[in-house]
Amino acid sequence: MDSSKVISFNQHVVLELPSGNLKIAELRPNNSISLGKFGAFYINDIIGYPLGSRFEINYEVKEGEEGFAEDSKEKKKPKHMQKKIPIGKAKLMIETPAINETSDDNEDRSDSIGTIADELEYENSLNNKNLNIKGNPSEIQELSMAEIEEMKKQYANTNSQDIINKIIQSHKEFNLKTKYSQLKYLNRKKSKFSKEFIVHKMTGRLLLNYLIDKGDIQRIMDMSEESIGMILNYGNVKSNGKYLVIDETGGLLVYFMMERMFGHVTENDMENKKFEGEIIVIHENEHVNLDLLKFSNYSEKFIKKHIKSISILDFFEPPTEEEINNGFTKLTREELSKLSNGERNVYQRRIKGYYKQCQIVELTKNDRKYDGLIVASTLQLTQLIPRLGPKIHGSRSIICYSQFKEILLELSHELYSDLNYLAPTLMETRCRPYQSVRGKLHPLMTMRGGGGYLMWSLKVEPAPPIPSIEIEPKEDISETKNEETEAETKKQKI
Amino acid sequence: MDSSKVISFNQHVVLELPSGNLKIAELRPNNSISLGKFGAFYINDIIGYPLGSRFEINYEVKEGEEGFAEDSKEKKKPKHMQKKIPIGKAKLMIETPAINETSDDNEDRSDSIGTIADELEYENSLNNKNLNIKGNPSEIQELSMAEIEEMKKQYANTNSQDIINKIIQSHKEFNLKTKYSQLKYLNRKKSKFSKEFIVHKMTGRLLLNYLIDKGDIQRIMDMSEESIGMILNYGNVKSNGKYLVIDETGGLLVYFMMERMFGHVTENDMENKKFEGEIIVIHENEHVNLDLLKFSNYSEKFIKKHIKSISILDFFEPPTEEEINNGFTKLTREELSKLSNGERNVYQRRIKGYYKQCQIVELTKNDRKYDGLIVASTLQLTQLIPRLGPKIHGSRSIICYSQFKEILLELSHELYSDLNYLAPTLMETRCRPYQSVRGKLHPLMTMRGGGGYLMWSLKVEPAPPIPSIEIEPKEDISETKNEETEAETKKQKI
Amino acid sequence: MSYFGEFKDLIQEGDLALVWISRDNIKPITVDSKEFFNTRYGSFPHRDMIGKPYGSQIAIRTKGSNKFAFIHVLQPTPELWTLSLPHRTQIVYTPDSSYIMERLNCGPNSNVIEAGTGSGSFSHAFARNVKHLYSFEFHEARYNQAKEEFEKHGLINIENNVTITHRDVCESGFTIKKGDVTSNQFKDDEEYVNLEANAIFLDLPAPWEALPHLDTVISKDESVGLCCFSPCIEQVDKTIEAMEKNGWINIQMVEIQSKQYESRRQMIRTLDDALERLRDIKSHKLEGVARRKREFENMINEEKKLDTNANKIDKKDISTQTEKPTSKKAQNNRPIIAKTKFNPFGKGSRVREGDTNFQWKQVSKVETEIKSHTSYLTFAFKTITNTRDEELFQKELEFTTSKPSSHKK
Amino acid sequence: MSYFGEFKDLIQEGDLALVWISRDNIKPITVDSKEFFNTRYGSFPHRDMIGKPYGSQIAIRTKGSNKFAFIHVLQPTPELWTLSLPHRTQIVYTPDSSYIMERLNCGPNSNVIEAGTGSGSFSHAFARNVKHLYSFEFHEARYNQAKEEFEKHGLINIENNVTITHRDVCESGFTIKKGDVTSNQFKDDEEYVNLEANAIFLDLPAPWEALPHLDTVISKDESVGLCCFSPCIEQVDKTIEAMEKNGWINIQMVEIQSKQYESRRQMIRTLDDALERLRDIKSHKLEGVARRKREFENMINEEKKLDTNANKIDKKDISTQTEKPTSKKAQNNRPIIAKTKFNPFGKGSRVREGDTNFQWKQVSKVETEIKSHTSYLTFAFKTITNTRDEELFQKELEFTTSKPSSHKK
Repeated sequence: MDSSKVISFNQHVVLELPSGNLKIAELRPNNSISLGKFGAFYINDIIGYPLGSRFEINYEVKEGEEGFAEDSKEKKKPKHMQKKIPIGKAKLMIETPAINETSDDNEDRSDSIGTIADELEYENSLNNKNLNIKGNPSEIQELSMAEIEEMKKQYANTNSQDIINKIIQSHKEFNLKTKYSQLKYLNRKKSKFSKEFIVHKMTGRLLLNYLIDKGDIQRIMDMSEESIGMILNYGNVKSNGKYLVIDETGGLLVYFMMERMFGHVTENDMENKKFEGEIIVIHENEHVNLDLLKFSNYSEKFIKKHIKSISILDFFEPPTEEEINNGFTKLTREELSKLSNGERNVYQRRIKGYYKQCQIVELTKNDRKYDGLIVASTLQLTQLIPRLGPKIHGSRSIICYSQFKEILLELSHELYSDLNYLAPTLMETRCRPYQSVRGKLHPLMTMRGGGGYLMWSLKVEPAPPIPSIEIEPKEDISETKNEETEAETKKQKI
Repeated sequence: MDSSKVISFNQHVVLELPSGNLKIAELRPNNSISLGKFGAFYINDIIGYPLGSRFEINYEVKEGEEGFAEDSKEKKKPKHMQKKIPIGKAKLMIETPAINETSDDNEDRSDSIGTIADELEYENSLNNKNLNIKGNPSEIQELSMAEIEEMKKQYANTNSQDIINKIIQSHKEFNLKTKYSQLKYLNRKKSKFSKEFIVHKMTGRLLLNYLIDKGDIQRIMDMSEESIGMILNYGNVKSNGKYLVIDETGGLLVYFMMERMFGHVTENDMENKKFEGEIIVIHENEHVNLDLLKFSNYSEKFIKKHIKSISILDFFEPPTEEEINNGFTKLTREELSKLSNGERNVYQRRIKGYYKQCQIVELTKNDRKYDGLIVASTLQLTQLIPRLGPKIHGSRSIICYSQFKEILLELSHELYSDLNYLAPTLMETRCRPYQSVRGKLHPLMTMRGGGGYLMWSLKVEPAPPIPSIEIEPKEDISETKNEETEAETKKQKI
Repeated sequence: MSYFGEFKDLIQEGDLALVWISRDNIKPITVDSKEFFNTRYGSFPHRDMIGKPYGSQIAIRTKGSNKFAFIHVLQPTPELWTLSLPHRTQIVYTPDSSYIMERLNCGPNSNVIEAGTGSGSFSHAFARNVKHLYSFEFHEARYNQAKEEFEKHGLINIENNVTITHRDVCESGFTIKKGDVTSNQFKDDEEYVNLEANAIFLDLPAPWEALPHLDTVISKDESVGLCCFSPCIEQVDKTIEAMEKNGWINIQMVEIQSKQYESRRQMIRTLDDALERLRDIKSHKLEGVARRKREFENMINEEKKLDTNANKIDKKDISTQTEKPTSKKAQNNRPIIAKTKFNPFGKGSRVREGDTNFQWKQVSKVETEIKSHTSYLTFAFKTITNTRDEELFQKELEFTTSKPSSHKK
Repeated sequence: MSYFGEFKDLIQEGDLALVWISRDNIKPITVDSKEFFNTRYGSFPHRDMIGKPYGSQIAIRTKGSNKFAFIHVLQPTPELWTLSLPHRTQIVYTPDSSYIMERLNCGPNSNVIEAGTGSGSFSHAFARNVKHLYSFEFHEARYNQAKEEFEKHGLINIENNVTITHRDVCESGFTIKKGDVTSNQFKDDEEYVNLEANAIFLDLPAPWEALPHLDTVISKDESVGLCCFSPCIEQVDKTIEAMEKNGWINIQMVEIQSKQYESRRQMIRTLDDALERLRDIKSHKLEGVARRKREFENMINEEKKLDTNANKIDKKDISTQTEKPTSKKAQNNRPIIAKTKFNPFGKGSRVREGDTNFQWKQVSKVETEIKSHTSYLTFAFKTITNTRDEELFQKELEFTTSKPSSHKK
């Protein structure tokens, strides 16, 4: 099976729940996955279908065949108190394109257009004119919350359409809504009772959305997908590059880079394909934090081969080869064999340290220049970037991400007065999603505000100082950046 | 005639030319106005029609009745070299809603939708597939530029539709264009040869657009109409307010305020209506610059009554009443009669100065507080606003405009740490115009980038210091801004 | 004057005031010396407010503790009123309403039609600035609610420049007649209201149904502005179609996109400090490593002493002579590394933004959730009259030319 | 490797390079030691570039003067190439193209269809990152131009991951057969190309006409992504209709709005300085006024000496005793006021932004003209296969469970 295309064992996938929430799961054979209130299913049922397929959990199983899954939310409770989720059979659904899911709930005022909703057969009104506006929703909804909760408890054995029908019957004013309002209402209810889920391929985009869902947006520096897309393109990220990277997003940025550079890599690929690219991650703490790579489908071996990490201290003040060799003695096979297990562990750690040190020397060699500098860091960039710049080859991209424009503004002023950097450019990009329903097209009423800013520049090599004759470059040759024109260049045309 | 509704004598109006450019004119009786290459017309012809009417200049006049107007662009040339513009008869056009004018020229790729253009009877193609893309436009357009220039010279006696027809006949590939392209092409050509113009009522909006057209955007601090709208509303500008204003736009902001406060004021109104509002303009130079008010239709008398100006020096360090009285001696009628003309002029200047000084004393009296502070200034706001604040009454608005967000960010930090200001809020508003043509709806491809930023806050009176007991406000009462919570308040929830 | 119209200095009994608890929590009160304003931090007696200037901060001791709570008492404005409305209400927010008012040139000469009234937020802004506002609401409950509110706020009864009418304008147009459900007080001989509207704002699901009714109520002899407020693009399309059909010109649709920014600070963390911190950690670690290494090598050496092959290792011992091994089983005896001292960024502790022990850079952050779309605004203009009164023109011409100069200058 | 594919260190003979003159002026050259790159400031010999590292700044003495002119020689990237294109060309700019590539998850596993090729700007970005790009262009002249360019850039012949075909895809679909006008080199036994596309980008006026042709060329056993690029909203509507009809799901339309900012400085002008400046002006003026006043009063006094009524004025004279009137006709003898000295903001002279004699605050300014709209992007996805190979599944299950653990941990 091609794990880049079909749902495969031991793969990380992203599950999209009826609520729209995302969940990351590893598909271990013969195991089950619980989706909490939406039910649970056996992993084996979904293997082999294309990634991106939609399934419904079906509880019409024969007696004696039911299983129960543990709900991760219940784990903190004592064992006997934990609610077990019954496991149903996951059945592939053939998609019938229904109403789009990217709608929001905030525009009753547009209710009387109604060009959709042919599938609805409930009575409806042309507009919401007679809807009770003052009333508490619970007054209109005749089913009490308790009753609905009761239904929910039983839902494992109930068809979700039944519940929805029941709710509609008990909604006093349902028939007063417009068709579109009805459809919306149904979709909302459906998302609460449906047992459908989608199995998505793990991608950077979904990992990002998963983190946003979880409220981890600060952890990833408020980065948006569109900003990352710009980083990858302006950073000229491609499969054969060697990039210097600072990634304070816990590996999100590195993961996006890996997707772009290597795509989906199977075990087979690793043996048969040639992968050249390298990402050298510089970090300001003792240890690099690329935690999010644990969700990736890259093997540890592959990651180790292509992602190398080095602390800023080691990067700027690397040990000499001599120091390293002085600090470590390789034992002979004979010596090794005499060590106790404990001693051998100690030695293993030390030899690992030694190789790490050698790698540092290799990565920081004076003549080693990188194919791009990609920085998402909260360190002061005006000091950081000019110190990293000399490690970047001429004509290669420097791209810095920051949550705040002011940080990059300062940086662009700094780089503008430095002849080693060409045309620092401050950029912002925002993706504005639409409610993409025919007849009801409009931008979503609300969206996430952040997404960050970018500074892009090119590393260049200034011309050598010019022999002792009078220098007076014309002002209108832009970008010449000579001392004489300093005042002029400060007014930056970007 | 109601000069707020119909085109009236001695009124300033804004003329919209076929090119879309704007021109401000004063309608003096029996005079003519030249629109340069678009022709010239007699003012009397347009008087009495509703403001907003469209006219066409008609040159089919009887022999001997032609006149000629001077072209303002030609004024620098010696008299005998000046090209005179023949004056035609301006005739009201009854509007037939044609293709909208707010389109741009940059989307051939959408050419094959074509749901409009029923009025076009030229042959056309479904898409622009066979259009020569490499070719120079002049190769396709068979008429040479010289020929077109020649036609233009003669145009005064030619019907503009004739010219356009001629151009179409000579456009080799016109029939290969889609209907929509054809229509666009015609509109473009029409705007060059048409002799139509619209007479608009003078409004702040048009004055602003006129200045933008002229490239005077820096003079008005890059302000946009939508930012000004926010200033007026958040500034709570209404007819009975007394506002403290700094206006570095040369009077544009004050003019907008006057429109909002007073509307259109006729001589009649001044006698019969009560106008209370006042705008006190503080300026940093010796003399106030409200030059743009010269285009307004407010009389000098009215302006003098409602707009008062005072320099920052006089505002912050006003003379005492004693100083003023000491500095000036009123002459008796008898003494006056003995003065020579020259002496009387000197005395008149001095008495004017004296009243000005008295006004300063009046405007800066300690107990005089204003109903709002509206500032569009490039002075450092962090120093300026806290010094002006004490002159503003509690619960009244402070609204500052700046071309740059960073300036207002600094200010909002400053005000946030000052208990006299509530909830400083940093805002941006942008109007995004659409090509508003049915079947071809989309935002304009390009628009002006600027428009500025706003900081809004309310002047408040902090509670008096609390008696000597322990003060420890809860962190979650936001906006309390006590010293104890300073660190907390610095993280501003805006 | 209404509570919105007049600039009041002092808080007085009977005033409508707004209490500012926080940005998201603004509440209207009617000042009553016997009343209290209750919050979860305690009760603020109205009598503490009375007589103080508007804008005053009021402090009380919080319930059951010696802490203090604060509110501000503000005079209502249309913008503050809009902020005080619950978010689920259909509100025309200030960036839209202020642009519409500006573009329709609203001022003391404006007679405005607004349909529908909705939450009434925009009505307040219109009422502040225009000659007369005619507001129409087709939903009966909303009509009653808005009418009551306008009366309470003094817009109908005191300022007297607002009329609200219960009406489906799409069906029945805009003419207000005797007998209609309206706030208008007809005089005895008055049969209908002469609107003479010159600015129209339609916030309706199907404005194209209302458009044909406008001609009879708009001002005849001037240019009249119209703005339709529609969330969906398909509505815009239908609106433009109807505008063209009904003779409206200069049609342009725009969107207003506004943002608010938070004023924030980001800690300035220099590379030099970060490096120094790592050096500090390293030196502490090296101590430990050196110790472990000595232990390990001593252990090896001990075993090697039994061996003949000792030379090779000796040279490594130079750097590790000073300390004695503390234990033979080094791997079980990892020395405790002393806490590092250099901590320029306050790692490990929760540093509050702006903490003066650190350096900060002022930054702005767009609000977490932005209103990315409110509605599309479609503007159009119309002039019904297209003739001039030649007699009046001649009179005017004679009058003007007979005067030595105009009233201007 | 192509000139875009390889990271080159040194500028070499025959290279395709980009010469950066200014942000708006970037020109491609083929390095040829006998050639010169001509600008209005002078000619830069290619031989000055050869052997230098990419990114080098090259200086020449300008024509007829002792001044210098500079250019930078850069290695082409798709983004720089896009910047170098004339603006009138139909270009998919990087904010759009980078988002589309990201959202369609473009990488070494991607087989991409692009229709039409247009200026080829997006093709270069695709070619950099994907397994294979199949580009279709219906306009013959553009096809030839693009093909030539792709060959020159090494995308077709060296990298060999781009195929361009002259085709109206709306009419004839996407299958590339022997005999078609295409850059594809068919092998002897090859009749048609198996596209197996899993990412599709349609920049066509009527994408709905092309949609039905996709099923036969897209990858069957995986989820395939599609993006349609349309300037008008009505096209989006028709596109969504066609997508739904053709079984595409998860339809979402988005807009990309991007901005560039200029880094600028605004002078810090304090109120205190402004006040001091006015005080300075005032004191100069007062000198003049005092002088004029003395003159005037002396004049009056002279006349008053002839009068009896002198008392009233005497007391005013205290402050004006020191100087003598210089002339009787004061009004004709206005003293010349000395130029003021305190000029903290450089008024009257042209101060260059950033002039170190003044203080400045860093500010950002959005570009004067922004690209407020490029096109709407409508995304959709489709999976054709909806079964699994049960046999393969069983084999996989056995294989996986027989292994002690997977390749991952």
